[in-house]
Amino acid sequence: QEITEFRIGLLGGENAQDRLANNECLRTYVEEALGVPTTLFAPADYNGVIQGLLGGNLDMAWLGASAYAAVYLADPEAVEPVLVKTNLDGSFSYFSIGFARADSGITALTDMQGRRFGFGDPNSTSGFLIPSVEIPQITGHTMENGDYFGEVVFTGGHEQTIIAVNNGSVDAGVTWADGLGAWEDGYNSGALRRAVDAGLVDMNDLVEIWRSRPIPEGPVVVRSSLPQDVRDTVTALAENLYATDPTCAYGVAAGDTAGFTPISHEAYETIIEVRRAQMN
Amino acid sequence: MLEVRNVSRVFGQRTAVDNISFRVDGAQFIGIIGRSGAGKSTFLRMMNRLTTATSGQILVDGKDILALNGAAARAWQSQCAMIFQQFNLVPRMDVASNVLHGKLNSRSTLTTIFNMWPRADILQALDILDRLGIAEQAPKRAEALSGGQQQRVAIARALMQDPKIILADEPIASLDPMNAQIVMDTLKRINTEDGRMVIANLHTLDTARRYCDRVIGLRDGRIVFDGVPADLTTDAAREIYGADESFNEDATSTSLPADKVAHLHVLPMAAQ
Amino acid sequence: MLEVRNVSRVFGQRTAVDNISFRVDGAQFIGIIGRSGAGKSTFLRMMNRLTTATSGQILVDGKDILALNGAAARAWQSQCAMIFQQFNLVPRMDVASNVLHGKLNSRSTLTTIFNMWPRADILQALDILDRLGIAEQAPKRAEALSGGQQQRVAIARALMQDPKIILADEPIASLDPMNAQIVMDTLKRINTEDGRMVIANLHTLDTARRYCDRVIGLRDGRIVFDGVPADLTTDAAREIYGADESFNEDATSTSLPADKVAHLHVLPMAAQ
Amino acid sequence: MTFLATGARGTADLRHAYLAQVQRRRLYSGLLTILFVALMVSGFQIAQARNAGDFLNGITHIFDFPADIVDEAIAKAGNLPGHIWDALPPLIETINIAAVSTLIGTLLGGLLALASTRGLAAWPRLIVVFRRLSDVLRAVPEIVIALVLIFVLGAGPVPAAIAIALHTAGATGKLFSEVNENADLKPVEGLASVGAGWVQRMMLGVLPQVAPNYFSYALLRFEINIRASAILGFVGAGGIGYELKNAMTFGQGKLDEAAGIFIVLFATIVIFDQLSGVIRHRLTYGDA
Amino acid sequence: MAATAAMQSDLLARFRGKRIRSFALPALILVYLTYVFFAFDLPGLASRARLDNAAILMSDAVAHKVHVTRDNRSGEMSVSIEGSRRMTFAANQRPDWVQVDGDIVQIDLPQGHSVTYDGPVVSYDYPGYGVIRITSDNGIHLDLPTPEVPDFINASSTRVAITTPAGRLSVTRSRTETLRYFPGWELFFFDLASPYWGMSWAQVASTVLVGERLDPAQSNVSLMVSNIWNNTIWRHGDVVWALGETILMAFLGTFGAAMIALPLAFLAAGNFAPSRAIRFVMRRIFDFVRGVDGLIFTIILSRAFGPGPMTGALAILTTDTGSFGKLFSEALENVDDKQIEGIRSTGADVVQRYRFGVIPQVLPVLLSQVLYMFESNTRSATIIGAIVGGGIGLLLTQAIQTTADWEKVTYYIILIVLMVFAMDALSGWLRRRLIKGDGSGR
Ligand SMILES: Nc1ncnc2c1ncn2[C@@H]1O[C@H](COP(=O)(O)OP(=O)(O)OP(=O)(O)O)[C@@H](O)[C@H]1O
Ligand SMILES: Nc1ncnc2c1ncn2[C@@H]1O[C@H](COP(=O)(O)OP(=O)(O)OP(=O)(O)O)[C@@H](O)[C@H]1O
Ligand SMILES: [Mg+2]
Ligand SMILES: [Mg+2]
Repeated sequence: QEITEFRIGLLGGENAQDRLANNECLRTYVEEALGVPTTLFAPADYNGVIQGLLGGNLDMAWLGASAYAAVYLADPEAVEPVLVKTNLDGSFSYFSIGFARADSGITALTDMQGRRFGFGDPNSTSGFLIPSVEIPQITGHTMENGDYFGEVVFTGGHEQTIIAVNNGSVDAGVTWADGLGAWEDGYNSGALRRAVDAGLVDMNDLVEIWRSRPIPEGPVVVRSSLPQDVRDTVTALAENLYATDPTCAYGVAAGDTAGFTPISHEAYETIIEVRRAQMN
Repeated sequence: MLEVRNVSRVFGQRTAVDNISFRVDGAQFIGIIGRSGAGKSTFLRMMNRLTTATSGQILVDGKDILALNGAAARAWQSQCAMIFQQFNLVPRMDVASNVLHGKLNSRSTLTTIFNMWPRADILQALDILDRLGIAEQAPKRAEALSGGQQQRVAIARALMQDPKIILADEPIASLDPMNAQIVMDTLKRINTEDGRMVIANLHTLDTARRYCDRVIGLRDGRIVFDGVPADLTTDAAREIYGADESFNEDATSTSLPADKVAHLHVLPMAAQ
Repeated sequence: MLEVRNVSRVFGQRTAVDNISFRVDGAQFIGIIGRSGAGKSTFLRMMNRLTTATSGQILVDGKDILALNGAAARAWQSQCAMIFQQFNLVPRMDVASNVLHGKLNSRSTLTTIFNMWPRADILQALDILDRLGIAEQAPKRAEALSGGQQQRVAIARALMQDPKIILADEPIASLDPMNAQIVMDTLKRINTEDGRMVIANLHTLDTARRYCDRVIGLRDGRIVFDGVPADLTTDAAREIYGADESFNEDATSTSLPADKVAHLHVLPMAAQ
Repeated sequence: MTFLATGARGTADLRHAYLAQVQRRRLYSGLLTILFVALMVSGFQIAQARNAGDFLNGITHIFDFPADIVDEAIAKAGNLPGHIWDALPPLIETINIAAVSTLIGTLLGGLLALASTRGLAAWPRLIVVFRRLSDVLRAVPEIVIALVLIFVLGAGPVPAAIAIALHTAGATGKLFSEVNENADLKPVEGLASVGAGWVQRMMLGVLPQVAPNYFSYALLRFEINIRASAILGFVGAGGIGYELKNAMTFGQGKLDEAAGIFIVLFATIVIFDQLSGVIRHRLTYGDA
Repeated sequence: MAATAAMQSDLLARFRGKRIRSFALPALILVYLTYVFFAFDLPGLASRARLDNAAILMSDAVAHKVHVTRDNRSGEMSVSIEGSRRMTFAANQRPDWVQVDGDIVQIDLPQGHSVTYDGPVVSYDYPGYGVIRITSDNGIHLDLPTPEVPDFINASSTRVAITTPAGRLSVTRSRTETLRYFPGWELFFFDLASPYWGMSWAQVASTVLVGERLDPAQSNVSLMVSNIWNNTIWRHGDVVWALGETILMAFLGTFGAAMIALPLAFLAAGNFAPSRAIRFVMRRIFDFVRGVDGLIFTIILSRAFGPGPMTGALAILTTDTGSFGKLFSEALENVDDKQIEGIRSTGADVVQRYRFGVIPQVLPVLLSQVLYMFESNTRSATIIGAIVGGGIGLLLTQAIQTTADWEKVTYYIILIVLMVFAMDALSGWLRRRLIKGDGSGR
């Protein structure tokens, strides 16, 4: 069995151009290793990558945990998780952070009764899936409009959530952060940090009101129907990337990383169950 | 009362009206005749300020109306009603509204565009229409009327303005002989009964002879004749129309007998 | 040569052509006359197979052309050219291309749809146009031509088909008298010079008298007259047109003298 | 044939000219065809090469996703009425976005058109400026304005309404000025002769003439704008497009919801399409 | 006077009616707008609207900022444009308004402002206000010349931010950062890695024309072109490709749809359809395809074809097949039967009849519809690209949504508007050329 091309899907979070630029080195390595033309695709949202994997039109992608669950639930045979990104401290988890404007007087979820709450993308783990399960456990109510929160909206993405909270379009929202470093910097990495660096928000104006339990980093997946040797080659390549080319690894992992380590489907079973519970 | 002093109008290379001057005292019925392109329309449009003059003065009761601007110019327009060959009514509006337009200048913009006409105005419009014999057309759309009726609506609009002077630019050129006569009779009645000056561009000599107190002949923008209709001999007409010997006054007559129309219509037959 | 046997055509309730039969030998010029709705067009269209007959036979050289189907029917159409009142050209295409359409049946579909006409065909089309006196129009669009020229293009297309029979459905009804004469003369010339049979629906008696060898009169789908033009008396005409005493042949004439047009145009004058 | 001999010589030039013309035309149309085919083929190949999925492979899976939706909608058919009911408030928002933007857009468009029609413009010198302005408003895709405004005003219907209104203003500005150009100026001159001001001339002399056409175009625009506002919902501008996107992107598990929303949206589009079609038909052919 | 009383009262009643009607429409509109005013929560929006965001957007669109950052833990210094790793000045490239002298960093800002990093002490010299001193040893300590904290300072125990017209300074335990603004788009032609960086245009021109080879492998011109094309910041090559992809989607979608719709339209046209049932079915199919928007097709098709321009093209193709089917069948219903009959009477077969009797009549109408649609589809392709992941639309929406790069947003918007203008002009030109000229009736 031969392949004629290799297609890598890139998830959102940065603008398309930067994503392509940051992963260009990976593309070159894969092309060299496999000897077939390799292309990067940067769909607009999580769903673009999910559909690409489900339709067999992407061969490899780095997914969020919830997005992996979506693919798995739709077609368990479609992809297989192979690697996960590890943080500098060796962990491979991050957090969903709930936050509000400091001058709003909101300091905890309990202050949010009757107010507007913002999720990010429906396929985001930290921007929707985990908070949608954990927050009701705290508030004791569902996330339906008017049940506890006055209104619950999807802003479309992490960046939009931060802007919406900062603007006051929503009273509080959730986004992701590694939870390392200091709040005033927007933590070491994550959507808040990027917003701070861009000069969009001043962390003095925001307060953290909630933090989830650790969320496993999403897996790097490869298409199951690829020939075994191809899968092995690209997996090994990604796994060793940090050792061979740290700069490239930084770009691919969108920040400082200790590299990628092997992982298997079992690590995501909880998330899959959580997602299954969200289906109506 | 009206004095025209050295008025000219130049369009690009062409001098449409060339330094004309005349004076009118009292409410006369003035006819202006001349070939197509002689400058008749241009002159009337300058009087009404639809076209700006290049130079000269038109004094009305001692005031130069060509020097007026903005609201003052519009106020002058309301005192000097204009009647057009093509009637220039608003075809989709009813007759009464068209007549009421004569009061546009003296009523505020806001009230007029919301149809807030004073009761007195509406009744006055109806009375004027009645005077011109078309009161029963008041609620109809203007476009539903015959040409002669439309021209009478235009006259009604002019009367609504209560003008000192009525300018009429070939008011009967689009009408059949019967309607032409009704319209000219109406204008004459207004002239004599109300004592309003009428200046009418006319296409045909016999109409001018029949209705006018005084006839001005234009040729290439200049006055080449100015006198009473009785002076309008065939020679004078030749001078005005610049025609050669073959000039035949009948060709411009409006009272065409049937056999003359025939000639005109048979002609195109020969063309392939 | 041509034999029409009991041909009928029924449209719903109405029998447009009612059991007609006649026989033509040799290349005659046949005129068919009759009132509007008499069934003239329907008959010609049946001959050309544009309309299917309800019953009957049309034998041409012994073969029933009404029984033909598919390619055979189309082959018959190409032998029996049709000329229409409204010319039925393709107005956006050039004249020569329109003439070439006469060869559509004998050339392959593929080459024709890409406009790949053989050189010989193009030259022949130009020759035919030349013969009809409009060769210099060849590169122009058909719509740019006058009506008379367009009808000659239609005749050229018919000649391109090299037909045995030319059917002409009121070929001059849309033309002015001068062009009408040119077109009829052309048809007559083709009839006599080339020896092709011409069957023409005609609107006016004088045209039928002048050009036809034989005239067939239809009324309500039936043949009520069949004879030489000389037999076409006023009484016979009354029979064909079903007119009462006031019938005046002139009213259908195409060669209007000037004084008649005049009546028509003077009439509206009286209306107000 | 008997007549072929005639007149062949005198027309030799004509023949050559015509044959040359035929040659030239064949050449041009051949070149044009080749160019077009080449563009299509190479365009397709480029698109194919830059696309993740392959055309031939994809065409066989074209109904996979619709089938998933239908399966899930059927499996949970009981939820459908609920989903449809839930979709009504956002639907009303979408229609409101379309209506407001059509209203404001056509009003602006009307003003732009008046300002850019010769013979009517209050400032004839600025005609070119206003024409260009309509062109620019027309050229900027709604999504651009909507996204920028969402950044400033926050997500919601207002950015969408403003974006669509601006685009509508540009589009109708052009259409309306074409209508204006065909308007009869005689009534306007008639009104000018009685001393009417510019507003009076426009409202009483021009508007009655152009109103039916304006209305017809505005309806067509409304039809288009319903779609546009649904689409802008996809990028966060509220309304039913936003709900549909959320359900669709969540995918399996909420596809029944997507189906319900889709049914509502589709029915709305078709109903307004037909309605405006009927009214426009009546305007153009009805009372003339 | 003489007009009868009946006429008078009738006319007066009419004018009353007209008056009510002329108020009714504006009143209705006003009522509706009031309803929408509250339905869209405009009062709330007014309070939420962040005009300072608009200000950031506007200034960022035409300006860029240079970050002078010190990592307070490692003591590492970096000077970079927009804080980006890819735009970090090498030590020898640093601008002269930043002076690093061991541990002391002196940063000059416009209007006489200046910032000094001196170990844990950071001082901001604000002429007319005084020197603000911030110590970040353990916790942040702020030392002001005035007792009150002025509103250009946003201070807490963990973070201090000073925002002045001259620049911005923020200090946390981990990081000290000064931002200085400059007009213009940074590194638009040459990025920091390019040998042409820092040259004036005159220098670039002279290098290209007479200079020695900067890169022995290629001429200076081709180096310049490739440096611009491969600019790692603006990525002009990618942007040109993206524009091309957008136009390609519109082109393939529009013309593909036209070619598919033409034969189908015959089935839906009353005068050509083989049967009423087929016509009805075709019409409903067209209505359905038209009603489902291109965007929804985009989502459906992205399962089958994955991300990329072909998926977008197919989505456009699908919707437009519906639109064209409807438009074309209407055009076909208006054809003049005389021409077809004329062709038919010569014995032409069905194909020839359509080719010469129908196509020349409808072609100009169809062509002008197709070209018009082509122009409007370049706009749609921008939006569809944003969803399907291709073309300039994706770049634009992502740049807006990640809110980092307003200068790029501006750049893309300008390109999109120019592209639509160009397509508008092209389609107009083609319409005039193909429809008015050319006597062949092709
Ligand atoms: N707006 C204009 N621009 C340029 N030339 C004009 C304009 N209006 C009139 N003219 C020219 O001025 C000359 C006088 O025109 P005018 O309409 O006054 O003649 P007239 O005597 O009313 O003729 P007619 O009997 O045809 O109405 C003509 O040569 C005409 O072409
Ligand atoms: N396609 C059709 N369907 C129904 N009725 C038809 C059709 N074609 C013709 N008829 C009817 O058949 C009758 C004969 O029509 P035909 O056109 O043959 O008359 P005609 O003699 O050519 O008249 P004209 O001088 O008006 O052309 C008329 O009553 C007409 O209404
Ligand atoms: Mg005149
Ligand atoms: Mg007939």
